[in-house]
Amino acid sequence: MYNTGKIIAGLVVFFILATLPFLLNLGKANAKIEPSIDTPEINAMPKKHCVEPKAFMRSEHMQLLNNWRDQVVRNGNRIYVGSDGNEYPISLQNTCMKCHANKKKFCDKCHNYMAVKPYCWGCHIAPKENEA
Amino acid sequence: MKTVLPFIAVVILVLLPLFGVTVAHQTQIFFGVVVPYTAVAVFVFGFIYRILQWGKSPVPFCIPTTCGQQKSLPWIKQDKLENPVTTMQVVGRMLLEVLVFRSLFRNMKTEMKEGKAVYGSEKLLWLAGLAFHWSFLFIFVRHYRFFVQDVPTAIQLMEGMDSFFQIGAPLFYMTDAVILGAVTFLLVRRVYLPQIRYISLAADFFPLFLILAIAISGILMRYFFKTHIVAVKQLAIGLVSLNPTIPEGIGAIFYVHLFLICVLLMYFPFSKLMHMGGVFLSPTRNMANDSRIVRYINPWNYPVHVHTYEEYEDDFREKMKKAGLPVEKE
Amino acid sequence: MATMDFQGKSIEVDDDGYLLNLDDWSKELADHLASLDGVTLTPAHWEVINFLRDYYKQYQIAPMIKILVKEIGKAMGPEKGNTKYLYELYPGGPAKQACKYAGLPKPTGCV
Amino acid sequence: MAKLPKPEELLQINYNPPPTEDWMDRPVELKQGNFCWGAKGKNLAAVEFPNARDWTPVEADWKLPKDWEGTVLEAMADRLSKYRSFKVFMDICVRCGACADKCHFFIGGGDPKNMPVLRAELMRSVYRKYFTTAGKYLGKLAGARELDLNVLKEWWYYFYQCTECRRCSVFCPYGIDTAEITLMAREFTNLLGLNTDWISGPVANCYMKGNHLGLEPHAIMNSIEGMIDDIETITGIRINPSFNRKGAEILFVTPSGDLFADPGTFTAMGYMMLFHELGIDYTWSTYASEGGNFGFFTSNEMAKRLNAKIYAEAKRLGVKYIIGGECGHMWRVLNQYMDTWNGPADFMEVPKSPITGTVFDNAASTKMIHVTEFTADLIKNNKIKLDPSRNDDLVITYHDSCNTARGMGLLEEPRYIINSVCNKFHEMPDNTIRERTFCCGSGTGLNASENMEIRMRGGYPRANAVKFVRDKHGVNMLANICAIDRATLSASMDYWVPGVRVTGVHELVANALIMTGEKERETNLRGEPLPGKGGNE
Repeated sequence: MYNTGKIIAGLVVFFILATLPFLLNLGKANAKIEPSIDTPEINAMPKKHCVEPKAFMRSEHMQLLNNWRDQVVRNGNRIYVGSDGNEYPISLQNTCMKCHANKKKFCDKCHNYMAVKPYCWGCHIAPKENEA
Repeated sequence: MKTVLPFIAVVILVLLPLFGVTVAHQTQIFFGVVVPYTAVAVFVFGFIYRILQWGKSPVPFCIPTTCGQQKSLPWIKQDKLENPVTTMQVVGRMLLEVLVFRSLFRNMKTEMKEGKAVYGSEKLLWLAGLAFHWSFLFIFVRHYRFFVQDVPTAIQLMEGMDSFFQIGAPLFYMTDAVILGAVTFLLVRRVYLPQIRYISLAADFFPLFLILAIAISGILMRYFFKTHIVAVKQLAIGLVSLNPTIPEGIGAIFYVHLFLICVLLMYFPFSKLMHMGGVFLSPTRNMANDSRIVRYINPWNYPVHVHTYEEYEDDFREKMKKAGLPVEKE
Repeated sequence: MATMDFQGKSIEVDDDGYLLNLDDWSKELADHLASLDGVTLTPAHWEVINFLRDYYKQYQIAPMIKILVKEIGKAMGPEKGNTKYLYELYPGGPAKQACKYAGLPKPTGCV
Repeated sequence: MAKLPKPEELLQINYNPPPTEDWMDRPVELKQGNFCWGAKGKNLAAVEFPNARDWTPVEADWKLPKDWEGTVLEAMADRLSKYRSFKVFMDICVRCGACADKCHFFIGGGDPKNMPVLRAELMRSVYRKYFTTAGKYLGKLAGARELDLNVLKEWWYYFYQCTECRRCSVFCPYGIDTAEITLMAREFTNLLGLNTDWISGPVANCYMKGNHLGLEPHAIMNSIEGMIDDIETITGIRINPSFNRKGAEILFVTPSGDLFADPGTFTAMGYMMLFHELGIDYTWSTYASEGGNFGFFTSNEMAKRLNAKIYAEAKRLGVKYIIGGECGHMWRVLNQYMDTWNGPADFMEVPKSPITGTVFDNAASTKMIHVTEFTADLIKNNKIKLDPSRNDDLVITYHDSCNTARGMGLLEEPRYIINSVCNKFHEMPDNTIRERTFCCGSGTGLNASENMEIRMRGGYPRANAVKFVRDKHGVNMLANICAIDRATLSASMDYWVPGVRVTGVHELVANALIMTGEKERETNLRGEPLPGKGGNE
């Protein structure tokens, strides 16, 4: 016997599972994701720069932060020397978030998009933002 | 030969996109759009085609391999999962088979010791097989975060589980280590064990090398040669919403990873990897042992030439009468 | 198929040396077949061979040892009606060896 | 005939194939003692088989028909379209190797082509060449090869070295059953007249005379009369079974080995004594006088042709249902094929025990039950009187037949009976019984005498397990429910485990059975003094 019904049913399930990403995105536009650097602190900078170049920060910031934590917590070292030779205090709240005071429009933008949940805010207090 | 050639093939498959996107930027369209669409189409329709091809052949007889007590007298306990008679019991048996590799769990090792055969426990193949398939599935599902804009909680939970130990940044996935370990074991086993090496074909090494290369490229990308991950998701979403774009800033390593996956997808329907679909069609596992309870129908059953009783009696009538046997015709 | 030359005639035998055609058999051929195994047929051997041929004529099959033992015992007396006696006569097994000399096909036993 | 080496010589086994060899480069070598003689032309002609002629496997010329390759490939395409099992099993093997050391021939011989996976690859390689694109173009690299005379000889040699026991299929993660592939290989070889004498002879016999042994009606009567005499000597009771009797309630069908070869005959005596004691209304048939089916070792069509007799005779005699005797492959066929081939058996009724009233719903459609199902039900309902101490000289172990274990699941019924009729029973190790049972080594028509080496090799794993319980518990009797087992395990026990004998379950039942009006028994069915009767304690 052929089990036609069961095979067709199985194939329908397979088809749905295999093309699920397409089905889930039917008719949805590809959202543009651009973290905002529009904060008073950054706007006030004569030459906009972070502790490291933008491309490096984009892909390596998690490692840098991880490293910073270890430096402070384990080694008591509170100074970071950037690749440009400048010294920066190692501090999430006083260095990073001083400029990037807009967590929702900066950090969360990509993190939410990528479904990444950094555990920074498990210990640190998230900045109180004035504007939503 | 059967080991080296597949290895060389995979190396070439790695180099193709690597040089492609590095040397000529325009090939990104090819590797990022054309190949993925082709691969998905080949995979989905190839898979369906193969299943339909198998389905075209009927199952003429009810031939389950029974691995436990049959259903007979009411006071004898039937082994419902190993010798099913109802559809639900068959489903149970199949679930055990597909989800936990029940049959492979029975595996054991035969050795000659002190002049006699002894059977030792051998669960490594089962364990490695299970680890490989489950981590592959886990990793596959985890990748859905690239394909849906609002990632469902379930996927996030899975990811949380996978990176439960919160080692390093980005968080280390356990399944990455498991799949590398399992595939390596399966590969080493094929090279090292004489029996397995003897039976192996190039077609057994190729998928292992390919999957290993996929896993390694993925791991390199996540932990070492990082790429612009948001752009990657933009590309992915573009593909699945049928509105492909090639965002800036995606490294060659991504195209290597993607291309190898595409090759795997295209290779899948035409290879032994179809065991994924085939296991559901295996008559020794997916049938109920009920052929004495309900008549099983063979669609091509045809009349055959038999030696009838009448012919038999004609041959032996005198001898039968002499021996006192009743006959139809005197 | 193998053949065997005997008295200027070519006789068809199977792979184990059993005659393919019962009609090719003769007493001389039996003696010859036995001599190939280094056996000289005595009247005691012939009792068994004759019984086998009679049984085969009637039933188209060689008897099982149990029947052979019983029938030989009936015909020749109880002291000969045992397996031991038959094996002494035919060390290669009464079924196999005696059937060969009797020109019967190789016995099948259980199938 | 090749001389059979001593057991110690046979056990010089290396399970590791040559490290650098490619199996396709190893030419087939037909080793004496490992194959059966070729089929005789007259037996093939008797069942209208093609290319009927006498041939000799060791000769270079196999007298094959013209374009035999075309014949095989055409048949292959045909079977691929008819058997999903064949098609799927050609495609999905991943060569994980779980089956490799599960085959009794590999365990007892070490020939790498007896690893089930490789046996199947012998066929798959040809399949790939002619039925897959990769195989067509990549050839050997894709594991493909052309069908030529060497390949055909290899097929013949190794597929007549597979007993279709299905043990590999138990361990395969996809349930790939080498038996399905062997069945096909045998279909193909039979299209070229390449069967063995030991299979085609019984097939021709069964077709023309009703049973494998070629017992003509009066020979059956003669044989059974001998048994009846023996029963009378032992019990003082004269029983009177009937043959070809119309209107009987039950038709009884057993393998013909039980009618004509020790120790099967003792099992047959056992059935008759039990049925007599119960007074049930049953008949034997001389036309359907074979439960086994050597056609199943030939081709699907031949199997169906031989099997057709059972229902035809049940219909002619007007019986209500059928009881089948102790046999292995017979029950694979009865359980999984008979109703499909030759049913529906709607002229009969659902089997109902005339003694206990138990209705056998599990045979609602085939109308055929196994005699151990019938007897286990009797014992459970206390319908027969038993004295197990009569079997006290026996220390028993039980061998599951491949087919009743893996093609049916008849595991507890015989054990229940044995434990009811005997006091001393010990199981063999778990890895060697029930669904993991080892073949006797001589199934599927391999029980000839010219292939003793391969039979003993194949029988080794079973014997090895018997030896374990013989040494541990003093086991001296191997019980089973298969006619081929009874014949071939006797030989394999003599070779590997001297001192252990072989019995059918119903011989044990009849020894323990207290019959109404019997005299005090002095001997068992074999004519040996009962325990306590001959001072042989």
